[in-house]
Amino acid sequence: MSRVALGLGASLRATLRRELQLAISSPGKIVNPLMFFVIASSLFPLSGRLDIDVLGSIAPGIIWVTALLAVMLSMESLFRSDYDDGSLEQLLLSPQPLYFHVLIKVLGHWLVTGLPLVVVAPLLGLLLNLPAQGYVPLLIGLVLGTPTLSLIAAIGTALTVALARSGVLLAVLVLPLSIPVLVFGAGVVDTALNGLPVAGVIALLAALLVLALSFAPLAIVAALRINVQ
Amino acid sequence: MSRVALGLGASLRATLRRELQLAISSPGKIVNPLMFFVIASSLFPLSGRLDIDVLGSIAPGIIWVTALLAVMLSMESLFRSDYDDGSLEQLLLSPQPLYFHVLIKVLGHWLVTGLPLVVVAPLLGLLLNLPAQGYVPLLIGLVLGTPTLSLIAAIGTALTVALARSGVLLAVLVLPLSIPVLVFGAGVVDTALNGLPVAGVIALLAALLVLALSFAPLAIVAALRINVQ
Amino acid sequence: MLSVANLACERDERVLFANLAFTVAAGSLWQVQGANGSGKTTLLRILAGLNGDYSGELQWQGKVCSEVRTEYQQALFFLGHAPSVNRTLTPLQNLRWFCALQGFADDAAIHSALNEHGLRGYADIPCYQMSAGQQRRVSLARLSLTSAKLWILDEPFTALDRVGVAELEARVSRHAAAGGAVILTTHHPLQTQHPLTVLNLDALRPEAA
Amino acid sequence: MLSVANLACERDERVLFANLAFTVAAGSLWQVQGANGSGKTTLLRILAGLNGDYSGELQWQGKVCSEVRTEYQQALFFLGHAPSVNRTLTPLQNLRWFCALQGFADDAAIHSALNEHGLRGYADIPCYQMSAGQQRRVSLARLSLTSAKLWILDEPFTALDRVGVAELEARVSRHAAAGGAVILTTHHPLQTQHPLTVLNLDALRPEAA
Amino acid sequence: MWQWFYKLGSPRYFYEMTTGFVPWLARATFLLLAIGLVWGLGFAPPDYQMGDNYRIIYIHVPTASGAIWIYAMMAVMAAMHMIWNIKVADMVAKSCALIGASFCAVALVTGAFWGKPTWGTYWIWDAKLTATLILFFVYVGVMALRSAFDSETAASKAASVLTLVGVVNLPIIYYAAYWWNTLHQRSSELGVRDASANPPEIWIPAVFSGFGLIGLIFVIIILHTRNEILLRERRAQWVQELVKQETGNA
Ligand code: HEM
Ligand SMILES: Nc1ncnc2c1ncn2[C@@H]1O[C@H](COP(=O)(O)OP(=O)(O)OP(=O)(O)O)[C@@H](O)[C@H]1O
Ligand SMILES: Nc1ncnc2c1ncn2[C@@H]1O[C@H](COP(=O)(O)OP(=O)(O)OP(=O)(O)O)[C@@H](O)[C@H]1O
Ligand SMILES: [Mg+2]
Ligand SMILES: [Mg+2]
Repeated sequence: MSRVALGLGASLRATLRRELQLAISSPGKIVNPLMFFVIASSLFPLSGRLDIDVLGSIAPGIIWVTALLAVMLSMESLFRSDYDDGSLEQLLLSPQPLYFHVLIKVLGHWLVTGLPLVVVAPLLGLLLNLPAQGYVPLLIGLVLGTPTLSLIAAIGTALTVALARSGVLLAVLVLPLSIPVLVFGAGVVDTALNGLPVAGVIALLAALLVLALSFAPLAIVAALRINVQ
Repeated sequence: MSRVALGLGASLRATLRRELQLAISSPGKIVNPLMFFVIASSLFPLSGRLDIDVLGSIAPGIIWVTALLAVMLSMESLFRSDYDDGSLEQLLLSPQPLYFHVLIKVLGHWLVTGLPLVVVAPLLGLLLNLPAQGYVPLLIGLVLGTPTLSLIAAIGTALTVALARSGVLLAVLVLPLSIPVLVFGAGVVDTALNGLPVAGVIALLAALLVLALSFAPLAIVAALRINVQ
Repeated sequence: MLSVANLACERDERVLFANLAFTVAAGSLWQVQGANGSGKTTLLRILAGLNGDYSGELQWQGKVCSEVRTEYQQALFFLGHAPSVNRTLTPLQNLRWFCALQGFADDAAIHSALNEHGLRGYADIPCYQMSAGQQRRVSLARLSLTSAKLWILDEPFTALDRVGVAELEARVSRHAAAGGAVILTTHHPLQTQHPLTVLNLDALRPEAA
Repeated sequence: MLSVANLACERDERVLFANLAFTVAAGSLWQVQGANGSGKTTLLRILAGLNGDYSGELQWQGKVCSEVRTEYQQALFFLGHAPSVNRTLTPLQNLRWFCALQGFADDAAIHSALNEHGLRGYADIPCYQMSAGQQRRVSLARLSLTSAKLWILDEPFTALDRVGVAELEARVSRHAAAGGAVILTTHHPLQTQHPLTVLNLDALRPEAA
Repeated sequence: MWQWFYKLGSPRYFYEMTTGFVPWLARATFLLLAIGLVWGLGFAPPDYQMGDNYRIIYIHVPTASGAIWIYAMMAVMAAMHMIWNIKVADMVAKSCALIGASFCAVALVTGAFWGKPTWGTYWIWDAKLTATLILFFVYVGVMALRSAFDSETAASKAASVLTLVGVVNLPIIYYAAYWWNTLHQRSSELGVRDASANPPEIWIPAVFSGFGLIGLIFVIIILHTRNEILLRERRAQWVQELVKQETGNA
């Protein structure tokens, strides 16, 4: 037989590959969160008379809030189809270490939804008149913050996976938990715009990421087990 | 037999009753959009150090944008479970006039999700430091605007009902089309805050509502037929 | 009642059926047979007017179906793979809505339909608390409520236990005997008193011919 | 292999079964029978470790199941009502992931499993383009790939055509004959050479006793 | 006329008719564009106010107005598809979405690069700019919806419905953008002057590039539609024979 035994690494790669295959099977999976990010951000200037400088000063907030919403909305589908078709049962019943499989699944999802957000963020900076010295802190913040947001959103998704159509419920669970990331993330830019050193805030963001990487998978696995009763 | 023949009105009432039963079966259906509305609005003050007057001036925009998002997210479930379990086939195959049934379904959904938003909006006004003369225009705008938003969102929902988990796609379709409502809706408040007469803008919002009431059900029915292939 | 002329359907690369012509007369009981993927579901959805991807002509009582849509829909009861049962609502609420869509209200009839289908005492229990077979029974209770002449049922026996299967077999026979017409698919051998017309899609397929 | 002692489960107000005790030995083929709603699915999910809402004891090879979870999961193959087939992916992609979760990779085996299950030529077609029965076949192709000893299958015959049913019957018999064990539910009369142990939940139920 | 129109609705006829026609159209387009752009970008005198920057106009203006007209065309095609079920109409609509969105993007990008030297910023929330941005979003929505469906028929019908909904909405969106802007912001600072006030050396190349771009629109749409026809009709006998010929020749 041509059977090749796989170590943990290879088996995680298979999970990652599956996640990416699902993403490229419909280009919308990558493009839509981006478009949401751009469209939702431009709703704010449209909805009121804003002085261009005021707009610039609230730009970090707008970008971070819409990034949070985009991550959360796109995360909604993470476990849903697996739950509906029963694949989640197969995952939970497999003899593999779930912690890593779940982690890799979230990170795979972040690669196709979170990372592109980071890439187009500067464009939004242009649209929203973000001052020049805000771009680098914005990007650093997003790179460190969006994976944390993805992990938090994944907990919410896992908790609500058995519930029919839970977009709003998900938001209600996830948004409060994400507030620290939002505060520090937007805080990095604000601090930089005020000419203060940003290293401290960035360290806080990094700490949140480490925390999420270590504990979120545990919560996710527990939540999935509860739902697959 | 105790069979009672029903006219169109009674049969529409049955559809409305079903929609309301679905809503009260899980209180989350009513409470969650509200919570989202409140939480998402308060993300902005959290995400930056804003001057209190600046906050007051962007308050109408924030409230309207989050109302739009809340309506859209809660609308996601409108046809979804009916599609999944096949009830939508039964609706489409029934000899009833679909235009009215779809309209009543959307309005029933608005009663349990849109109307409560209008009720809590003043609370958000307080949180966001909305000037006193802005409250009445905000409410009038929301009463006229949220049903239009619901109808537009319902078109999006109907178009994407066959697609797995389409939160972000829905947003990409619905948000651009909702921009006029947003502009005029927030415009009512702005106009009032500037001390200008608001009747004209309100008339525009009402006109949009009439337009949506007449055409949206057609688009929704067409979209549902396409998806139930 | 329903007559089909020159019906053809292809999906992607494959012709599922072509030159299909038959007439479903009042009082007849049709079983569409075929291997997995032979196109039974597709055919039934075309007949019900849910799938427009075909060429050929469908006539209801001598008139083209799409032209007498409302009339045809009044005479038609269709049940697909999915049970059309809302899981949050109770059987009673589910069936009330079904009746309203057919233009009448009759709680007594709903209760007796549920009893007939072995769901006595379940009228007010949310459907998500029921087993697969019980949900299917809620779905089938519609057969006792509809006044449609033509029933189109896609694998209605799925998830039913033996008693349920026998009851449903008897029910479709009775409907046909009473002058109605039934078109159904199933993979298990039907046991009915009523004469059965079998339409075998495997035998019809061009490559098989 | 698997032994059950004093198992009881109630849902809401109703006792589904109580004092259930049996041992599934290597080489045996079990069919769980019962009317709709009698608790077959519930029992199977308890045995598979997916449902923790019970009292009683499950032992795998003499050790309590929950204590030797990984080992038990290595020896177990479970297939529920849902086919566990992702509709956007192709059968090949679906099965590759399944194999990876079992800890191996073997495309040749996947292809031959698909061929065995009547899906020759479908390896690279997205599953949403398949009929209900074809999707069920993708799901069942796992039986040829897993090396699990104990198979727990909840209504695996759903949607299969006659040939598919016969093949699956032969497959479970072979597995049992080769020293494996199979527990399954189905409402249709099983035709197997292998001796069949029937567990009838209706007869066990307190109110029926 | 109707006969011809009807025949054009058949993919095969459309394909065969355009086979002879498209190379000539392509050549004419190339010529027009070459004259317009080389003249406009290379030889027309610099503007006395904006210097050489204004040369972006030769791309910006035609793409911006093109994006609007292409939407109109797409809507007509969508209506034809919905009402008469003409498949070619849908294929043309699909091409329209693609190049309409591209034109929109080009107009946005050129406008932004033009904005930097003229206004000192890449973007302001001016009515015209905003409306163009939203038009871009609507295009993207149509394309996203189409690509989200697995089934070709459902995708094309759904995209048609959305396109038609957009037809109702676009004028409203434009109106809203202007209403919102004139109320809240200084009026447009676009340095638009009457074309006739410009010397002919400036506007003649503009006319060339304008017609060139119209030609380009049609060339792209036709080529794209021909591709689509081959793809969707790949099993039809005439396509297979065509393929056999082509591969035989090669
Ligand atoms: C991203 C920024 C920009 C966008 C989205 C944009 C968009 C548009 C649109 C939609 C048109 C209308 C075409 C028509 O009505 O048929 C247009 C025309 C025009 N634009 Fe822009 N534009 C932008 C920046 C600029 C800048 C910076 C200038 C020069 C200062 C400029 C100069 C013109 C001129 C001269 C016309 C043609 C005259 C007219 O139709 O009004 N545009 N642009
Ligand atoms: N989520 C639930 N909550 C409460 N009760 C439930 C739930 N799911 C099922 N039940 C009840 O448990 C009982 C057993 O259900 P189960 O699904 O195990 O039956 P089953 O034997 O598999 O039936 P079927 O042949 O219809 O598949 C049923 O009577 C049902 O009403
Ligand atoms: N969405 C789709 N797109 C393309 N092809 C499809 C689609 N759905 C089904 N098919 C193909 O159409 C054929 C017929 O499918 P259909 O569901 O009608 O089969 P069936 O006879 O009902 O089979 P089963 O017994 O498995 O239910 C199958 O070969 C399948 O591959
Ligand atoms: Mg079928
Ligand atoms: Mg069961």
